[in-house]
Order: sequence, then C-alpha cells, then structure tokens
Amino acid sequence: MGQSVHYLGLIPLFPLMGAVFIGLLHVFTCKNAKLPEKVYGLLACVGPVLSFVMALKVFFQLKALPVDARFLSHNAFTWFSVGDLHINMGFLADPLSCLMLLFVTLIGSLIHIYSIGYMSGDKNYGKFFAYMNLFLGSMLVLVLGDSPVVMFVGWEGVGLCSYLLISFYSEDTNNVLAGNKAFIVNRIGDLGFVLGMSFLFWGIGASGFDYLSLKANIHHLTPAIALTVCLLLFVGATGKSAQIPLYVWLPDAMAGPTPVSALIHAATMVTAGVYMVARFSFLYAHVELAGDIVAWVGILTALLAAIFGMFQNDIKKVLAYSTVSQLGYMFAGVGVAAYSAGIFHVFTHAFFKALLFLGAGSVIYAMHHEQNIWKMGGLKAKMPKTYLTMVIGALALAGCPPFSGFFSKDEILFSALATGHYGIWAVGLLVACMTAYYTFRMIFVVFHGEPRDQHAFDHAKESPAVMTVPLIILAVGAAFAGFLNMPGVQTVSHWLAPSLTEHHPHASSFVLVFAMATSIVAFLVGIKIAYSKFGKGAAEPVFSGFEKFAYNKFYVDELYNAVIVQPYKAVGSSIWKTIEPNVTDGPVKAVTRLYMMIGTAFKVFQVGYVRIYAIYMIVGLSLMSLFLSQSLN
Amino acid sequence: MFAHVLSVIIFLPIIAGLLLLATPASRNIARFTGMIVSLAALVLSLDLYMGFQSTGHLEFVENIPWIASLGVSYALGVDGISLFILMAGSVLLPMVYFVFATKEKGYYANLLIVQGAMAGAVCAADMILFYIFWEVMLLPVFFMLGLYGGPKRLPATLKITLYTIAGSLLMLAAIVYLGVSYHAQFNEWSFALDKMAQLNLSGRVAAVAFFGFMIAFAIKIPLFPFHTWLPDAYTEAPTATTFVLSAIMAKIGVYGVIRFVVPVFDQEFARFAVLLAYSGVIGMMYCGIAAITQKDFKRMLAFSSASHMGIIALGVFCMNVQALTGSIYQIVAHATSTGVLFLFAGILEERTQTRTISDLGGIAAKAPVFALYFAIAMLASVGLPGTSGFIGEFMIILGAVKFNTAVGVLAGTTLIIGVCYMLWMFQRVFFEKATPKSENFKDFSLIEGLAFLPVIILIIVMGVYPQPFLSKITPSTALQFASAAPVVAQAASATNAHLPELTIEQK
Amino acid sequence: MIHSYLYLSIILFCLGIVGVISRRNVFTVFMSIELMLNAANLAFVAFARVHESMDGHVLAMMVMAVAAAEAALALAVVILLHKHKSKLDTNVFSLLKG
Amino acid sequence: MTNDLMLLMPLIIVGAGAILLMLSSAYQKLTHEMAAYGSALVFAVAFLVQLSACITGNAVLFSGAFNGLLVASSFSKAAGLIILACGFFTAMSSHTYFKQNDFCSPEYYSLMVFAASGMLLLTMAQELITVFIALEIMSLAIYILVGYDRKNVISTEAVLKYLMLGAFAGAFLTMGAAFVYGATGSTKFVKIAQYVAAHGFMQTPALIGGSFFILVAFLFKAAAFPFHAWVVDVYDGASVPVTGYMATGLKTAIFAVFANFLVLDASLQSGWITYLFYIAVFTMFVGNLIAIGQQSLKRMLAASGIVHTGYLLIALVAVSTKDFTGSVIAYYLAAYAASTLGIFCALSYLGGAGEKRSTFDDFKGLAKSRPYSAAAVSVFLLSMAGIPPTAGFMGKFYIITSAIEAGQVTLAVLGIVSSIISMWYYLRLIINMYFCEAEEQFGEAVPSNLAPICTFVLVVCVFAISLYPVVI
Repeated sequence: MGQSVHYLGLIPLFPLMGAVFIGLLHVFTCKNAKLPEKVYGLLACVGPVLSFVMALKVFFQLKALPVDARFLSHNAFTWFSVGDLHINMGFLADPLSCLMLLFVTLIGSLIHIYSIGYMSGDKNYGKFFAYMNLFLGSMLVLVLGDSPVVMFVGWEGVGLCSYLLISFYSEDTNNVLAGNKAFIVNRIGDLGFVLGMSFLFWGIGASGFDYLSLKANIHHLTPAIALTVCLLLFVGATGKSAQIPLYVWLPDAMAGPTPVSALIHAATMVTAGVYMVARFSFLYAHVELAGDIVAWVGILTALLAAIFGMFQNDIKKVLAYSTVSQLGYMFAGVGVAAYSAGIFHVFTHAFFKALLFLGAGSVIYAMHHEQNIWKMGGLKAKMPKTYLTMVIGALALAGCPPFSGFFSKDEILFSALATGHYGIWAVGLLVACMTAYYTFRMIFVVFHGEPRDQHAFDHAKESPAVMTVPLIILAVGAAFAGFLNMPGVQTVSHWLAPSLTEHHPHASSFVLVFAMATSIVAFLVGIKIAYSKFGKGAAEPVFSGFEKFAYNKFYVDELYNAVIVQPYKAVGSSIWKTIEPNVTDGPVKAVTRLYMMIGTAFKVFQVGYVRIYAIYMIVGLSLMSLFLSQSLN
Repeated sequence: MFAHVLSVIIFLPIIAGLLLLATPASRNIARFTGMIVSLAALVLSLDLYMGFQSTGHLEFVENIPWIASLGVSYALGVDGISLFILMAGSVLLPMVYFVFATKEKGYYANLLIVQGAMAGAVCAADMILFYIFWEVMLLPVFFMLGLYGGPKRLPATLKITLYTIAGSLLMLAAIVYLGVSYHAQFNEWSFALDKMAQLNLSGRVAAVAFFGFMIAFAIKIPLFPFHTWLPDAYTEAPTATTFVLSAIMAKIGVYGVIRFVVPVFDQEFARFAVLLAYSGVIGMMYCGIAAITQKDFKRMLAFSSASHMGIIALGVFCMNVQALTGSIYQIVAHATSTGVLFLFAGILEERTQTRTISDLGGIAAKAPVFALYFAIAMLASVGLPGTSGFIGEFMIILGAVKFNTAVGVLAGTTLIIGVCYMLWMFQRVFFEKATPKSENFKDFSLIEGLAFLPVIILIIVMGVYPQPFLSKITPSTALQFASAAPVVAQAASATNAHLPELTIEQK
Repeated sequence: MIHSYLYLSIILFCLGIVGVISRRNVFTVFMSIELMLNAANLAFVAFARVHESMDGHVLAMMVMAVAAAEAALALAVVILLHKHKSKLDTNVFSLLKG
Repeated sequence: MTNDLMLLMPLIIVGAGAILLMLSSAYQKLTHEMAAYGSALVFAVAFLVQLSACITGNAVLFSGAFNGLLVASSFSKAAGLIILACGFFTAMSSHTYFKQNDFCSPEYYSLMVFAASGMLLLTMAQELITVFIALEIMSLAIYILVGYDRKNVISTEAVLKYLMLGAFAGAFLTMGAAFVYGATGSTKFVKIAQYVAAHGFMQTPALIGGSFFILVAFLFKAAAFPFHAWVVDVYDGASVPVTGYMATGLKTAIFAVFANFLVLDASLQSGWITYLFYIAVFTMFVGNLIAIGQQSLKRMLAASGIVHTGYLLIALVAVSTKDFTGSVIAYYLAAYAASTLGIFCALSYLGGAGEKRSTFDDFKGLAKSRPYSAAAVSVFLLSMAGIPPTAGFMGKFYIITSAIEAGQVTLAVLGIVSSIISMWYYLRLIINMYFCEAEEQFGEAVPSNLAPICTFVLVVCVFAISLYPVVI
C-alpha cells in the first residue's frame, strides 16, 4: 500500500499561513503605516513557491513507487466523528491529484509573480495577496483532500475567495453584485454537492467515507442511489465549473482583477468540477446514463459559450466564454469516460488560458484598463512579447497542431468518436471551428490593423519583466505541454491510470487519424473566416438579428432575473408585508382583539343595581335546581 | 472541583443581580460587578468543562429533597447536551460587559439574573425546578425589553411575555400530568428527569401532554408558526437582550425538546416527528426568505436567527445521532456566530445611530478589524467549511436526508437562502461607497478587539478541529437513541416509505 | 299534617324571594328578607315537632336573635341612605358599576 | 382539658379582646392609634397561641361539654393562623391608612377583632346553627366596617348591596339548615354524616334541597358565579384595609367551613361535584372577563379575587373525603392571602388621602418615585399570576396536581387557561409602574412606617412560603 508522508499537510498550509500573516499585516497596517509593496509581494510568493517545491517532491516520490501503489496519504487528525460518520482531515496524493498539484502550484506561483507588477499601486495591495494565498491554499485542500467532505472544504474555500476577489474593487456596486452572483450560484451547486455526499454516505459511507474506502465499496450502492449521487455531484460541478444552467456567473466574474481571472476563473478553480468528476470516476464509470448526461451538458455548454464568444467586444469576456466552452469540452471528455483526456485538457487549458488572460491583462494594463477590443488595434508593434506569447496561446486554444490544445482537444473528440458518441463528436468539431474563429478574431482585432484609439495607442508600452517573464514561461508550457500525451506516447494517461477507472477504447488507427484530420480542418476553416473578416483590420460591427441576440447572450441573465431573482424577492416581501402580519400572526392578533372586546363587553353585566344582582342569584339558583331535579329522576 | 459548583454557577449571578437591584449602586459598580461575576462563572464553568467525564450520563449531580410529599427535589446535573449550552452562556456573556460600558444599573443586574436563570434551566434535573428557572428566565428579559428597549417596545414586550408564558403554563400542566402518572404507575411521587423516561404513556392524554411540552418549546425556539413574537422582540430589545434571547435562550427551547420530549414521549415524538421536521424546515425557509427584504439589519438578523433555529430544531426531529449531535453542535456554533452578529449590530447601531441598511456603506474600508470580525461571524452563520457553522449544518442535512428525503433536500436549501440575505446585507453595509452616516465610523478599540477575539478564534477552532467538542457530546446523544431506539428506528424507516426507490440499504 | 306547615313555610320563603327581586324600596326588601328568615323558623319549629326534640325550637330562637341584630343594622343603613339621597329606591344607589 | 383550652384559647383571646376594645373605646382618651396597637397585640398573641396549638396534636374539643360543636383539626388551625395573620396585617395597614383618612374611631378595630372571632368560630364550627351564628358575627362586623365611612355615599351604597344580598344569602342558609334538620333530625355535622352514611344522600330530597341552599350561602360569601356580582362593587366601596381583610380573612374562613361541610360524606361531595365543576369554571372565566375591563385597581383585584375563588373551588372538587387534610386549600389560601394582603397593605399607604391613587393610570411611573414599593407590588402581582418562585406558583402547582390526581384533567387545564388569561391584567400594572412615565404627581409622603414594613414582611412571606412549603 501507499505510504503516509507528513509534509502533504504542509502543501496547503504554506499559502494558508501566508494568507493569515499577510491578512493580519494588512489589517493592522492599512490604516496608518503603509508597508512597501515589495514586502507583500515577497511574502505572497513564498507560500506558492514552497508548495510548488513540495509538489515536485511529491511527484518524484510517487514516481519512485510501483504503479499499482502510487499514492501517498497523510491523516492529520480526526476532523469529526459521530456514529458511523468518521471524517478525517486527511490528504491523499495520487497521480491524479499530483498532476493537479503540479500545475496549480506552478501556475499559481507564476501568477503571483505576475500580480506583483499588475497590482502595483493598488491601495489594497496587501489584501489582494492575502486573498490570493488563501485561494491557493483552499485549492490545494480541494485537490489533496482524501474524502469528499475535505474536498468540500476547499470547494467552498475557493468559492469564498472567488467572491472576495471578484468584489475586490468593492467601491463599485456592479463588482460586488458580480461577486454575490458568483457566490450564490456556486452555493446552488454546493447544495447538489452536499446532498450528493449525504446520499453517498447513507449508501456506503458507513465503512469509511474517504475515496479509497468508497472505491472499495462502490458495488454496494444501489443503481438508483448511484444515479442520484452522480447527478447531484454533477450539479455541484456545474456550479463550480460554470456549465449549463449555472454558467452565468463566470462572465460577470471578470469584474475581478485580471490575474484573478487568469488563476481562478480560467486555470484552476473552474476546473475543480472536472477534477471532481474524475475523482469519482469509480462512481461515474458505473453509471452510463450519468456519463451521457454529463457529456451532453458539457458539449452543449461548449457550443452555447462558443456562440456567445463570437460576438463579445470585451477582451476578457471573449476569454471568459472561451473558458466556459473549453470547460464544456472537458466535461464532454469525462462524460464519455475518457477521464484522462478530460484531465489532460484541464492541464493544457490551464497553461494556454492563463497565458491568454495574463496577456490580455498585459494589454489592458498597457491600454490603461481599457477592455473593449474595438478601442485597440495594431498593438503588435507596441508590445511584441505580449503579442507573440498571446498568439502561441491563441494557437493552442484554437487547437492548432502541434500546440498543446490540439492534442488534448483531439483526444477528447477522438474518445467521443471511439465510444460512439457521434453527436457529441459532431458538435465538438463545430465548436472547435468556432473556437478558432473567435480566438483569432480577438488576436486580429487587438494586435493587427490600424490603432483605433490613437491616444491610448501612443501611451501603450510593453509591460515590465515581472509580468512578461511569467508570460513567456506559460507560453513554453502552452506550446509543448501537448507532447506529454501525444497519441502513441500517452504519458499522462499512463501516469493517471492508477487513480482513474477507465478502459481506453480500442479504436482503429483510422478513427484516430480521421479525428485528427477533421479537427485540423475545423481549425483551418475557423481561422480562415476570422482572417477574411478581421485580418486587414475592421470597423466595430453593429449587431443585428441573431448576432444581437447572441451578443446579449440570448438574454439568459435577464431570463434568470425575471424567473428566479425577482419572484424570490417578491415572495420575500410578500411574506414580510402580507403573510406575516395577516396569516401567520393573524390568529394571535385575532385572539388579542377578541380578548379585549369581551373584556369591555362584560362590563355591561356589572349594572350596579343591587336588585339585578339578586336576580342573577335567583336565576343561577333556579337553573341549578332545574339540573338538580333532572339529575334526580 | 468542589461539590456544589453548579449551584454556585447558577446562584452567584442571580444573587449578585438581586443585590445590585436592591442597593443604590452606581452604573460603574454594577458593570464591574457584572464583569467580575460573569468571569467568575466563566472560570467555574471552564473548570466544570475540564472535569467533565463525558460518560453520557448526568455529572456533578446535586440532589436535595425539597417538597417531600410530591417528590420534588432540588436536583442539578449536566451531561454532554446541557454542558455545551451552559458553556455557551458562560463564554459569551462576559463580553457584553466589556462591550457595553454605559448602560443603566438595571441593565447589568438583569443580565446577571438571566445568566443565572438560564444556567439553572439547563442544569435542572427535576422538572419542577426546570420549570421554575424556565419562568424566571423570562422576567429579566421582560424588564430589560420594557425598560431599555426601542421606541415600539411595549407591544413587543407584551407579546413575547404573554406568548411565552401561555406556552409554559401549558407545559406546567403537562409536567404535573407526568408527575401524577408516574405516581400512578410506580406509586411514588417524583418529578426527576431520569425517572420520567421509564413512564410508558399512551392514548389521547399523552398526546395532549406531548403538545403541552412541544408548544412551550416551539414558542421559545421559536418554531414556525409560533415565531411571530420574534421579529418585534429581537428588533426592539436592547442589544444585550437580543443577544441573550438568540444566543442562549432560544437554544434552551431546543434543549427542552431533546431533554424532555424525546425520552419521555418517544411514541408521540416518533409519530409527529415528520410534522415537526416540516415545520422546522418551513420555518427555516420562511424566515430566510423574509430576511432578504428587510430594511433594518437588526430585524434581518432576527429573521436569520429564526431561520437558523428552524434548521437546528430540524436536527432534533430527525431522530438519528448525526442530526442530533449536529444540532447540538450547531447550537453552540449559532450562539457564537449569530449571537456575536447581534452584538456587532448593536455596536453598528450605537456608532451610526441608524438601523437602516441603506443608510450605511463602505464600512469595510473604514473599519477593517470590525469588518474582518463581522465577516468571519457572518461566514460562520452561513455555514462555510472551516468555520463552526459548517460542521453542525452538514450533519443536520446529512441526518435529514436519512430521515426523510424531501425534508433533507429542503433543509439543504439553507445553504443558498442563508448566503443570499447575508451577502446582500454585507454588500450594502460594508462594501460600496461610504455614506454620511458611516463615513467616520470608528473601528474597534483594542479592548473591544480583544473582548471579541476569543469568540472569533473559537469560531475558527470549532470549524477546524471540532472533534474534542464532539467527543463530549456524542456519548449523551448516543444514549438518547439507546433508550428510544426501536420505535424511532421503525418510525424513521416509515417516513421514507413514500419513495421506495430511494430507500438506502444500510450494511 | 306536617306538610301543610312546610308548604306554608315554602310559600313564605318564595314570597320573600319575590319581594327581594321585585321591590325597589329598601324597607320592603329587608322585610322580605325577614319573611324568608321567618319561613325558615317555621320550618324549624315544624320539624322540631316531627322529631319531637327541642333543638328546633332553640334554633328558631337563635335565628330570631340574629335576625333582630341584622334588622338593627339594616335600619341604620336605611337611615344613612336616606341621609345621602333622601330616597330609599335601591336603583338610586348605583354609582358603583362597570 | 388544658390541651382543649389551649386549642380554644385563640378564639377566647380574640373574643375577649374584641369586647375589651369595644368597652375601652368608650373612653375619650383612647385614640384610634392605640386601638390599632391594641388590636394588633390581640391578633399577635392569638397568633402565637394558635401557633403553639398547631405544634400540639389536634382533637375534638369538649366532646362532652360542647357536644362536638367545635373541632380543631389541623386544617382549621392552619386557617386560624391565616385569619389571625390577616387581622394583624390589616390592623397595621389600617393604622397607616387612617393617618391619611379621617373617618376612624377605636370601634373600628374592635369590630375587626369581632369579625376575626367570627371567622375563627367559623373555621371550627361543626354544627349548622353554629355556622350560621359565626357567619353572622363575622358578617355583621364586616358590614359595619364596609360602611364605616359614613360621609361617603359610595361606601354606604357598598354596605347596602352587601348587607341586602348577604342577608338574602343568610336566609338561604337558615332555610337549608332547617331542611337538613328536618331530614336528619340534627344539625350536627357528625349526626348528619351518620345519617347520610346510613340512608345515602340522593335518597332524601329534603337533605338535597337543604344542602343545596347551604351551598348557595357559602358560594355567595365566597363570591362564586353566579353569586359574584356584589363583590366588585363592595370591594370598590369599602376602604382599602377592609377590602383586604374581606378578600383574605373572610374568604379563608368561608372556604374552611365550606370544605368541612363538603367532606362530611363522600356521597354528599360526589353529589355536588358536577355543579362545583361548572361553577368553578364559570367563576374563573367570568372573574377574568370582569377583571380585563377594569380601570380601577381595587375593582381589578376584586375580580381577580373571584378568579382565585375559582381555583379554590377546583381544590374543593379535588379534595378526597377519606383522608381530608385540606393542606392544598390551606396552602393556596395562605399564598393568596400573603400576596393580596401585601397589595392592600401597599395600597393603604400608596393610595394617599381619600384613596386618590386608584386607577391603573395613577400608577404610571411609580417605579421612579417609589422603586421599592413598586418592586414589592410587582412581586405580589407575579405571585397572584402564579409566576415562580413566588408562593402563588406553588399554590397553583398544588391545586393542579391535586386536580389531575383526582382525575379532573379538564378542570386543571381550564385552570391553566384561565391563569393565562389573567396574565394580562397583572402584567398591565407592572408595565404601568415600570415602563410608563408618570402622568400626574401624588404626594408621596409616608404617614407612618407600619404599612411599608408590613408590605416588606409580606414580600418575604411570599418567597418564604414558596421556598419552604411547610404546610404540605
């Protein structure tokens, strides 16, 4: 069996401690004595980097182990234990979590470094890094947790941090509202998660509620419960990973600072859902139906988001929708039981999407926080590093061979095809084409053609090294990460095999080639259309008809607002204004009123005439004697 | 650890309070007396906590015959269930004297009396004694509410008092009924708690007695639809009173259910559990949804408190050890989170002279420490993992799912409902731009910061490492089901009958 | 034989009751009450004959004595009433009510 | 023999004291203060003697001599104690009361002692005519006390009502006694009991009718529905100390004899139990409903007196005729007497000249001007409302226990309901005293300290009785 190593606990602990420390520092110094930003910057990067080193240690230690026993575990303490319910604060590092661990810490560290530059001059500099560290810590708990409940701690923790960071510029109401939206929508998902856990516990949790025991007892679960659990957990996933119908929060989440969007809302947190499904592969693998539902929801989300993405003007919004759409891919992947493919896409996506966001951030930084792509243009000349790196990212996202995105996406499409999910494959292909289109639409509009806003253009300049270096590192990753799981090589798949329950479909090499070819074609078509429309620079289009409809995201937000939010508030106020005083409190009020009425009415009987009192006596007396005579005979 | 520690914890504050009332002491003397006495009580109860053996049975028992002819005795004792409510009181109340420095003498005196009375109600092992403390508990609240309450205090005072007394008098009848039927069955007079469990009651009168108890507790908790006194009372009451009401007194209602109803009326309880569970969960949703439209943050907190009490009560009605333990844990968690929130609300009100949410804003920027504390307490009350709020809520939902799927699912919605109104309020009060009222808001002084620090730490500790606390609770809760297991079990399975495809096979 | 005495006493008693509840003059009311007491006395005496014991007669005496005391007080009250309102109608004296 | 004398001694002391006071009040020199102290002394001595008598065992007095007319049971002794205490405190409070009101003369106190002697006799009476005479001794004295303020038309009206209806009821008592005598050939309780045991109760119409009339008389004096109407007016018209005296001492005596009569025989009690049941219920609720609407404190207290009569009737319904100790009734009477007397004590010095402070509104803001008195009054009110840890609660607790034990669950629950209803008008006064601002000012000068002292003694009693329920 795998061995127990104590430093696992430290991995999340470093950033968390960092968060507490920085947070206190900030709280106690922000009023009077301002600390130099350098201090915060350095403090902030210590935690993530240390965790990354630890992660590497874990990786090598795992590598050393025999394949069938590749997991390290550490049981910090009994968290809570009541009746059959035993939950340990335990951590588990197996190949799956190790992979996540590596790229989360790596990208986390990079983005921290990047933020030192990006956030410079912000008055809540310290607070920002405290939140970032807190986030990283929670994310690591999520990844390393050895039971659903511990995972849930991280799950909620990252949700909290996302809330705090989205509403980071809390002066502006819209940001805060976006934050609330994110938290509440996530909570809706969490409800599913909690209920899922509950059912799972009453199903098979009695004999250990950590993944290994669950995996061992999974066959005891009745199909009905299994399906319920799968779907409920998936509800959780849709919340966290922005799938239909809960994807609405992610685009708004772009209100946060760009590094946040890169780290939380692109690279790491939003992929937690996929990770969770992969974690529960032993469960999902048993329930075909659940898998199909997941796959279809995923691919449809991909399609929808791609459609929206094609018509956005805000550079971050474009990326946001592309994130949603890529997440859709991942779910499609895990849905068709190609868990390694899904996770691999998570892995590559982390690189190129983080890259794109940071690049976008760099652009925004240069353009003095202008985000509308139609105010940009021709920046290629001004900021070459950013341009190059972003193009690499774009190619990876668009799935151009041999960049990383190509292999991972192709893997998913191939698995869909191989497992006979032709519909999913077809839609996926379409989405691939659209992805290529909107990605390069963005690239062309931002970097090519003539500058649209001369003034901003003149002031624009390349970002400092502290921002560009991470870009370059990520670019390398985005470019070459794909080779890790090239068809034929399959390093990652093999690496993940021990912790996933999947059987690779044995499809003919023709299918493989066909899949590759089609996706390459899709990419080419997409980029072609994009070039023809925007390659030479184009004016801001005026949307009409379907375009307008898509530009406004099919009015889904408005729909939700009208169907859910407003009614909820209406119910609330009606309870408070109408039901409470009249219905619930009605009886009480009525009794009181009656009481007083009778009280006053009764004074009438005290007429004050002594004769009447005598008559009362006689009447009472005669009534009594009447009853008496009846009772006698 | 000496013999009569419980009596001291109970009567030291009461006597101190009465002396304060009787003597023309100045308000400062009153405050310091309160501080010292409540700290003394805290020390004693910590001592108690350390000495607690967690056998599951009553410990530190004192038993002195009082009314021999009716077997009424002065009997005290604590077990894992009562211990924590006692502790919650002892830990939380000293804060009040630190935070509120400039109140009347009677304010502090009444606080002392109510502290003692609540301790008595929790420790009483004889039903008559319990009833006496239960009623005495109300009087200081009555006076504080009437004397130091807000402008519309009189109706609120009358409502809470009459409502509660009405309930508890019915309980008195039920208690007497139990005593008499014990006399009838075992032919000796006794009102001792542990003996009542041996009673086997059945028939219409038993059901009536059951409701006699249940209504009294339902009003105190308050359980939907008996909660209508709550919003006015909580809003009009002076902060400390609201704090006492929400943090501890409401919990004693739940405690009553666990301690009196479950063991004695096991059949009736099993019969009506579903009904009660639904009323709990409906109350949770009803008040939670009502909370979101409140203009006044104190009232909003009042509704949120009612909503949480609904879920806590639900935990008791679910008839499995997880849920029960969960709700006891949640009792403490809620005391530390919502109780403290009420104190913060009081501070907010005193410093801004307003209770209207829309008058405030941007306080996070003005007062980071206050904001931090508030945020932590708030997150605990919405049950974020890592805070005390999560453990209990999770176990309650878990248990509810086992008990009845529909109830479980509805109970789960507390995750969403809670977060809605809390974030809504937090956004308007702490974020956004500062308003004239809030722009020179003073942050915590060092004293205040330190006064609240223990509780804030407690919130975190209870979330991160709850096991030490739970290990003191579980023996008692397990015992609860050891007694009434068969009935409860079959009832629990019966409740899930309506969805057979989901009946979970326990291995 | 005894029965006729009883009938008489009962009739007197009822007359007394009717007097109390029907008449408004204080004097008449008190007289009716005396009537009732005497009805009782009659019954006592009659029963004494039935039981052939002196108790009844003694009792009647005592009742008379008490009745006399009561009557004395009643007269005093009547005088007071007349002083206050110079009327003896009971309905006049209804300040205390409600 | 000495033991018997010992047991009869209180009665003798009180009787003698009354006569002495009456005679000595012919002297000009005797001021009514002195008379007050004198009467207080008489009550105190009698009380102590009674107390010592309680410690010695109980017996039938002079079974030879008095032919078993009087019996000193533990119950009658307890009742006697209560009555004497009431007398004492009333004397004290009247002393203070008459500092502010000027229609007093020494005879007042002697009449009070006369009334007390009547009450004592009533508690011990075991024979119908003795009952009648004792009742009249008591009532005549009380009539005079009620109408003592001759200048005041109100009090005259009160005495008219009381006297007329009282005499009316008295006539019923005599008629009842006559019938019972006719049926059983004796008026002695013992003989009656023997007769009933031999022939049964329901078989003799004359007996039924007779006992019915007797009950009517008792119910009237105890102010039970439907014979309650006079109470409110008479209490209102009488002067405060007298009202207190009537509400406590008189009621104690009446319930003592009522119980003694009712427990003659099981069949007799069971014959009336259904009627008492309904009367009790109606008495409680009617009393409450009258009390709700009242503005004057005295009238409210009178009405609440009706309600308490209802509770006592519950106890009567629940008494077991076999081993009758009357402890529940005695305890409740003690508790009720302590709190009621307390309030009237307080009123006697709070009321001011001519009982100016009488309505609920007059008591607004009392907690500010007279914190301790307000506190005391609140304690008494809470005791009447039956809030622990006061004596009132314990009394109610015992009554409910005995009722449920006797299988009268419905009655017990109705009692509870009525006490819920009664909460409001007790709390109302507390709210006025504490939570409202004073509307008009009253001269708060205390003429003498006796009444305040008594008030606080009674506060102590209220708690002491509840914490050490020695009676039970």
